[in-house]
Amino acid sequence: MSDTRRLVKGNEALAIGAVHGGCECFFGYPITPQNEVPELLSSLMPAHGRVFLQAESEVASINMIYGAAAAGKRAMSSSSSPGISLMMEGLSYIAGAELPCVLINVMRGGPGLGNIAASQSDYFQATKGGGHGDYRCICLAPWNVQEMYEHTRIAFDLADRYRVPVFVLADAVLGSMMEPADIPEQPPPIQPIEKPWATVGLNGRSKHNIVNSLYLEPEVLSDHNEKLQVCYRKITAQEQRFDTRLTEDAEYLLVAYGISARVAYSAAKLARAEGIRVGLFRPVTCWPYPSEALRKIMSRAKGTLVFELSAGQMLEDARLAAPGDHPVAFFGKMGGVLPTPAQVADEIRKFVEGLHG
Amino acid sequence: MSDTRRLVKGNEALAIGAVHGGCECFFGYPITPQNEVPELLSSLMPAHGRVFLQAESEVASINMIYGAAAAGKRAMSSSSSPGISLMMEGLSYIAGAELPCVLINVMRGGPGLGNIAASQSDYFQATKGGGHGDYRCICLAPWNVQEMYEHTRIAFDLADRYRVPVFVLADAVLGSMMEPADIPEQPPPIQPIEKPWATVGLNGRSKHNIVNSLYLEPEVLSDHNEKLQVCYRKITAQEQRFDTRLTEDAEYLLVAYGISARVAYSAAKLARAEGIRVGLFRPVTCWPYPSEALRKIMSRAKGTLVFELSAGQMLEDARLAAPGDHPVAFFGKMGGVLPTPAQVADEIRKFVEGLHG
Amino acid sequence: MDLVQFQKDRCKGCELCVGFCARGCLGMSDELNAIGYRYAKLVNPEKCTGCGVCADMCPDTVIRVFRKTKKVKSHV
Amino acid sequence: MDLVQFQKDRCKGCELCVGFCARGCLGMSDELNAIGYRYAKLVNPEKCTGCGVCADMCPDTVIRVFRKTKKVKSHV
Amino acid sequence: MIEEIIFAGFGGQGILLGGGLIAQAAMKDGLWATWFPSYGPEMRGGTCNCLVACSDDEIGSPIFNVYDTALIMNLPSLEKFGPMVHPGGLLMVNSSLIRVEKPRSDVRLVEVPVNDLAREAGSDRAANVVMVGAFCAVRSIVRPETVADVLREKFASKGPKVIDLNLRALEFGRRAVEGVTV
Amino acid sequence: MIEEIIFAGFGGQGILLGGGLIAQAAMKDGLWATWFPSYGPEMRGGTCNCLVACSDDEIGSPIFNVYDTALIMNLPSLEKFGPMVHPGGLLMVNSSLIRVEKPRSDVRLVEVPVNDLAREAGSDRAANVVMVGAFCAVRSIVRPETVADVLREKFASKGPKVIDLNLRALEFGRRAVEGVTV
Amino acid sequence: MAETLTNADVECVFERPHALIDRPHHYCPGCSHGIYHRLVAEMLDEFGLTDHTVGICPVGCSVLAYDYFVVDMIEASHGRAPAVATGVKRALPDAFVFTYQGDGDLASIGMSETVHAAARGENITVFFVNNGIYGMTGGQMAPTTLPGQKTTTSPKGREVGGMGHPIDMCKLLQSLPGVAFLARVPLSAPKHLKTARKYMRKAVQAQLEKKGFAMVEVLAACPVQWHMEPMAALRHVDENVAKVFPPGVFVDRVSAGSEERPAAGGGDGGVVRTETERQ
Amino acid sequence: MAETLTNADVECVFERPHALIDRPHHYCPGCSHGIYHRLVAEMLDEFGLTDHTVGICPVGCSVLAYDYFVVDMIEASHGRAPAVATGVKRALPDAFVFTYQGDGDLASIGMSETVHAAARGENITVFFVNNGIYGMTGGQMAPTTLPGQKTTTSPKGREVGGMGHPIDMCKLLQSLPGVAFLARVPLSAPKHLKTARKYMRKAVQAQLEKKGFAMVEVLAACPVQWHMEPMAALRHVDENVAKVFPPGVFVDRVSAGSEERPAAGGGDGGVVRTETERQ
Ligand SMILES: Cc1ncc(C[n+]2csc(CCOP(=O)(O)OP(=O)(O)O)c2C)c(N)n1
Ligand SMILES: Cc1ncc(C[n+]2csc(CCOP(=O)(O)OP(=O)(O)O)c2C)c(N)n1
Ligand code: SF4
Ligand code: SF4
Ligand code: SF4
Ligand code: SF4
Ligand code: SF4
Ligand code: SF4
Ligand SMILES: [Mg+2]
Ligand SMILES: [Mg+2]
Repeated sequence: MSDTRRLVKGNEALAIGAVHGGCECFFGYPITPQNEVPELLSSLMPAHGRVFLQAESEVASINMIYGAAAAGKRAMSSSSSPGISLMMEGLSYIAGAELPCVLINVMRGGPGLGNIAASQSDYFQATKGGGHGDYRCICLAPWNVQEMYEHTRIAFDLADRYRVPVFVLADAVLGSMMEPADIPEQPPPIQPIEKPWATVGLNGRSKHNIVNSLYLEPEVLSDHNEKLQVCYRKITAQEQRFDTRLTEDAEYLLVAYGISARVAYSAAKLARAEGIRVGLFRPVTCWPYPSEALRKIMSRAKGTLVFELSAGQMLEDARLAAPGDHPVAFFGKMGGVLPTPAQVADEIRKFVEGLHG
Repeated sequence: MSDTRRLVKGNEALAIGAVHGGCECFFGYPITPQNEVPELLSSLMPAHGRVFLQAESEVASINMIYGAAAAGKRAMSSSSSPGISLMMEGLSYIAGAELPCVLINVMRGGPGLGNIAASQSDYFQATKGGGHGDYRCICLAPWNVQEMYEHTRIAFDLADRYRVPVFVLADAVLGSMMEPADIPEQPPPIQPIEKPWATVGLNGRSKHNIVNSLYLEPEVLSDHNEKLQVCYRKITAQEQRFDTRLTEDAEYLLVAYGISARVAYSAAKLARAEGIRVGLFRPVTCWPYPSEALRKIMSRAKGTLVFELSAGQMLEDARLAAPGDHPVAFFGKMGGVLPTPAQVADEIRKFVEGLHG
Repeated sequence: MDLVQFQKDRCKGCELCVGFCARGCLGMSDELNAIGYRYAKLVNPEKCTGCGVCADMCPDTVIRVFRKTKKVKSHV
Repeated sequence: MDLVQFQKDRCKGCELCVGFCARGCLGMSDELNAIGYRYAKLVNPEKCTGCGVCADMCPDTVIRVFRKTKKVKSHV
Repeated sequence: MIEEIIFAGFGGQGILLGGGLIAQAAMKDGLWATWFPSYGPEMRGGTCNCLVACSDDEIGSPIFNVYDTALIMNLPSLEKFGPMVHPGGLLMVNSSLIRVEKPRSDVRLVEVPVNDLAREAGSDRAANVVMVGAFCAVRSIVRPETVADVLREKFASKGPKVIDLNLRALEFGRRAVEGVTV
Repeated sequence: MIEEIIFAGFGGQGILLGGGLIAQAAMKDGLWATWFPSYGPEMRGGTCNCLVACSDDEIGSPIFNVYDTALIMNLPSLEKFGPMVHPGGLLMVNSSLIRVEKPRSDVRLVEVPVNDLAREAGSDRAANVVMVGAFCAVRSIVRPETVADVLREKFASKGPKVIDLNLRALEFGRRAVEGVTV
Repeated sequence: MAETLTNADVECVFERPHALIDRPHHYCPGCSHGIYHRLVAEMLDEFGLTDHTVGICPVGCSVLAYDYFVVDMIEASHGRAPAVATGVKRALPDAFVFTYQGDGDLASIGMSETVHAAARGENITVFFVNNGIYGMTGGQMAPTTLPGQKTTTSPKGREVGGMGHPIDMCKLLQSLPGVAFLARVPLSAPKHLKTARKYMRKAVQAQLEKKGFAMVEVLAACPVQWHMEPMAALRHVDENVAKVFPPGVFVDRVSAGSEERPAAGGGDGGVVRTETERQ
Repeated sequence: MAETLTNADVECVFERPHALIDRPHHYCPGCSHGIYHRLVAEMLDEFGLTDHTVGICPVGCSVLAYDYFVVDMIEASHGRAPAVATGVKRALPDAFVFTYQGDGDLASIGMSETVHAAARGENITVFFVNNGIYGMTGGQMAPTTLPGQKTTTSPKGREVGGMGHPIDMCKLLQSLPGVAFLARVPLSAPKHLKTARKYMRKAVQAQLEKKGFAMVEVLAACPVQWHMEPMAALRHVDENVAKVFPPGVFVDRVSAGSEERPAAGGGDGGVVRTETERQ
């Protein structure tokens, strides 16, 4: 194991990931369970000569990001469920104006004020568009502290490469837990991406740049949308990420992401100890959803159980990926309850029995 | 035809529907293409001794609704895509607190500022939850001015019955067009629903009422969520609405809602004139999606073409409803472009040829 | 009965009552109460004027204050 | 050349220039221009002082104003 | 039967109202009807048109880009919408403002000096009603009497003078195309 | 091998830090480790605990509600978490504050007067470290020397006095359970 | 020498107001929220309002305030209490509607709702708790944090150049004609509590008289996030906070005399006879 | 008697500033937006700012302003221009950053962003167009609509009891220490344009000197939604609007003398010599 391992909180790893990813501007508003992110960044960012500003609200945060991203900077905000909901208009503008940015959602229990425990009930919002219009955000779902760091770091590259907003979709457990993570002192160098479209002042350029999402003529807006869709199709082709465990000989499949996938992984081991050959498929990108890979693995299995901390959201993407009549069942927990591996193993058993009963 | 028919704009019919539905409080902020709604209500509501208030923003509007609904009143707001996005946090709170209310979205082109032409690209937002957490809103999708009136009127009953927010999902064309609609001078009487939970002051009651969505303990929030899900399952069982045309002998199916369904209906007739036996399935509720009915009709057909003014949103629900390997294709237009029936008929032809080619 | 009464197990030991009693009637316990705090108590009852200041400054409404009725006072 | 020049087809006929010219130099056409408006024009050029007020009040920056150079003035 | 009409001109010519008259009359005559407005991005001025469909059957899309009839009030509209009339369709133009340079041979062209007739009837602003009158006479989709009824209702509050002016304009329009065969 | 531990008491007892020591040492010893904190709704006071897992394999859920080991610092925590120790598991209680009334027969009970020992070592506040020292000695999951290293690093900035105090506390904990067999 | 007294020999001069539910608060030791809660409850008692009041509590440390008042209560989303209150008041013009809001809530995220409710002259009463910090979320900088004050998001102290000066809400709202009553008072000593009650009566009266928007801002202590002992925290309020936020009445359009306790019989119970009344 | 003059005999005393792109505006006849656009462009020319300026335009009638200025432009969502400007200015501290906002935008939905940018002393320049109405959406009531004024959502006239008094943004922001310059002027007559230029220079200078937030509010006419002829609309501004919104300087922390035209050479072109300069 590497020398650079540190025992670190998920939220802190994430904040360091932002710095290492070249985040130049952070704007955010406090909300539990992600407060370590702005708290740490309020020291780190100025120390690196970068911008940290506590905004007056999430609405302001997302619009400050809009401005900083328009100005060509790597910009980010971090929040949790209710705060993210307030950003939906701004996010749609960012997507519409083809601006890159990174948004962290350390999900908590909902709806409404809910509570501050771990949940995954903002999947729809992040992947299908909680704002208006046909837009998409790349959505990375870390499952450990290492990925809290990594995903945040690479999110900036992805955002710049495709000029889209990138979500890191974490949760209260991942944010608050500590575990060893391999975080270098010196981050890998960043390949800067040219941004000739940025509104930075003419500086001798002859044509002014305009950052905008208004296209009054339907045909023109249609073309603009088509351009966005082309980009989304490219991302779909190139960026589907997933992880599998114990799937080589799996007769049954568990599909889970983020913190759920950890519980599912433990559960799969328990089930295997009982002789049930179950494997874990973990979407690493929630959008683009790794449908092709999942379908392939599903087609070798007898059935799939989707496990989420929600009423069944990622479930729909799994169902859409499923071939023909492949059975896809669901086990979910809401409200911040994280079931034990044993409970999930129970559900696997029941599912398998149901399939054969 | 009835005597009470009037040539009326969709938005105006909708405003009258609100009054006839017993709307007691309207809070809204101007936005095109729905301005006739607040404009008309600014006269009608006071004339009926009811509350009309232009709020300072959509964020304020939705929270004023939250207050008025908590106070037991039939409350409503109306907006269009960007404005609706701003309401996502508040909407999640309303859903979480089990408050009834009515929200109108006269959809326009997005993402971002987009334009003010007709679009259907807020389907995901309305049906899957643009806000955080596992909540659902009943979502009615009118396709003519008559339904602009009817849906808005009955939305209040549905909201009160289930204590959920109800969306009326219209679009710029339905809002701005005129056509004859049967709107009585005197609305049918309203069956008031008891609201013993409302925060109206104790008035002698011994226990205070609390309107809230905070449940600190995960198990308690989980129970609360389960209660919501029970309600959503009940709605799913009882409130799926749809409409069919030319489906009895249909070999192929067009699925479309709202304004698209009208174009689709014309297109179906054109296709039939060419000998293609196509029928129209129109979801009237987008949530709950009329999956069972659609699946039944699909299972008698050779293939389905979904047509929407989006990049393919309702498409997912149609796919989820589709039996086994039933082919589901898609034709969409974005940016406020409404294709002609002939264009849609073309797509039907291509689709049919593709199926058999 | 004490003229200044405490709901001992609700006291959070903030010591505001102690600090604001101009007559030094109050002090803190050495033991912890049920919720884990050292609690306030009347240590010099005889000095108490029943002014109510301690109760007024108590954030947790732990204190009730009584005064002798006129009758009793004149009688004493 | 006119000392007050109009981009005729950009004029929206708001008449602000006419209203603000204290010397009554300007008036409106009877015909419509390319964008459908009656347009402003110089009707009393001899009264014009080149003060620039008309141009300043024109919301559409339709007007350019010139003045004779000193040389020309003295020469005249 | 379905008749898909565009009524087009510039803002201020009463385009939306004119189209509304036809739709309203169609409704009164027991037809299905739709009306859809469209304007440019300008708040004032600029182009303006509305689409009206009348049918004896439920109407699908209220929006169409090829027309059975085009009622054209100014030149830019002729240029934009003239070519979009169905072969065999009807093109009615405001000959007070427009000279049709190259008439299409495959559509029925009817020229009506609607501004002149409106002025004659009492006000330039009634040009839209003249056009409606002419349209009713050329194509028997809605009955002129029904349009007259609609005008009477619409302007009831404005008093008999306004009503008379409009009825006169309607009649002038009708008469202007007398003998024109459909 | 996986060891799932709860460290529980009330706010102010250094619970989170104590659990962190174990996790940190586990990491240094080449194990996988997770640490997860949990507190009541109160800002101050109230209960406080953390879950620590150490394993020679990748760790699944960092949250569990049955424990291999429970390190219990106060009575409410004993009542709440005592029953949740696996049969055959380890229950270590702070006997300075707690008397175990009805010991479970199916778990290993180890009583350590951590507050007394901490005071002896120099400060009441080092009770958490005493508990960690005792735990290391009873269960050889993490090595006490590694914990000592961690303490040295952690308090490096606080100077040798603080370090010594903590090392003493660690040692007192270890010694308190000398001879106790696992 | 302790006498033996019985219930009959004494009268109660201070006890919990009826409108304050008899249950422990979740607030930290020495937190001013507890005091302000009690004062609010006293007003509800004094004016006999408990039967037709709707209270709105915010997100913030007082998020659970709905558990503490006997009246009907609504939990509002962060910052939006004035909008929610507007909805309630328009729906129920005869109800007494109050909000209870923190400084992050009212002055940061809720700025727009606050200013607009004030500008509209919305007939609501706002009890504003300015403790200069985000208590609930762990001590981040608030719009009201003092210059130089260290918080978890201003680790080197608030630097007004980049983070702005503290926002004085009373001064800000003062110019709006919709405001009927506006005042600020520290909750740091018994004499100030007396003043607070006066102001609060005015703020209640403003609504009862339909005069418009009323707000009482209290300078409150958050000992925990300030990392101070409760007594020291109150001293800090007096010595430092009140310098930056000068107490006083900023707007008063309410009838004279209404700062007095309402005539007996107005109250529906609760023995709350403090210094003010007894002297 | 018309003389025959050639180019050589004349000098241009008024023409389009270089910073204003030579294309027709979409504004209605007589709309004040056109005038304010030109004045903004003049400032960019005068101060030689076109090469390093980022402008932010709002949703409102001036939504297409990005098509009219030669500088880099960002279209902001409704009301959020000050937040967007904050993002830009923090990212590019050396750029000149301005917003151009309507009254609905700045004073209604954008209230929070406006107040907070001002409170933070954000180094941005705000050009505020107060025409007392929502122009773009068809004439609804704005926060600045005059008492009694009829709009499409106040069909019987604004009734201040229920709809509130007009909001005076200059008065509201006046108390904030982050504000460096704040002034209001009607755009209703040549002499006022002169004053407007003075104020605007100060507002530019404030940013260049890093003094903080600067705003110039102009009282503008919206002839179309007011249903008035342009001339009558400007008269209405003078006679009625300016009564409710008194013009003047509200805050001035900018160096003296900066209301003058910057020294020659500052400007990068554009002949804009109006009365002010020529007298
Ligand atoms: C939309 C949203 N953003 C952020 C939060 C997180 N949050 C909860 S309370 C709070 C601020 C609390 O500060 P204040 O209003 O001053 O109240 P206090 O706790 O100090 O009494 C914040 C930021 C939230 N719940 N919702
Ligand atoms: C979130 C959102 N709400 C509402 C609108 C609709 N809208 C566009 S501009 C505008 C107000 C315009 O008024 P103002 O800011 O005064 O500018 P003006 O048009 O008068 O110049 C409104 C309400 C919108 N685009 N976005
Ligand atoms: S009532 Fe007054 S004198 Fe008595 S203990 Fe309390 S503060 Fe002291
Ligand atoms: S003020 Fe109240 S809580 Fe604080 S020590 Fe005194 S009695 Fe206890
Ligand atoms: S320059 Fe002056 S005098 Fe000449 S036309 Fe213009 S306003 Fe009149
Ligand atoms: S001010 Fe300008 S737009 Fe208006 S009439 Fe004069 S030249 Fe034309
Ligand atoms: S954190 Fe501060 S405001 Fe919150 S309860 Fe504790 S002391 Fe009170
Ligand atoms: S509507 Fe008013 S503000 Fe908008 S362009 Fe027209 S006149 Fe100007
Ligand atoms: Mg606070
Ligand atoms: Mg305006």
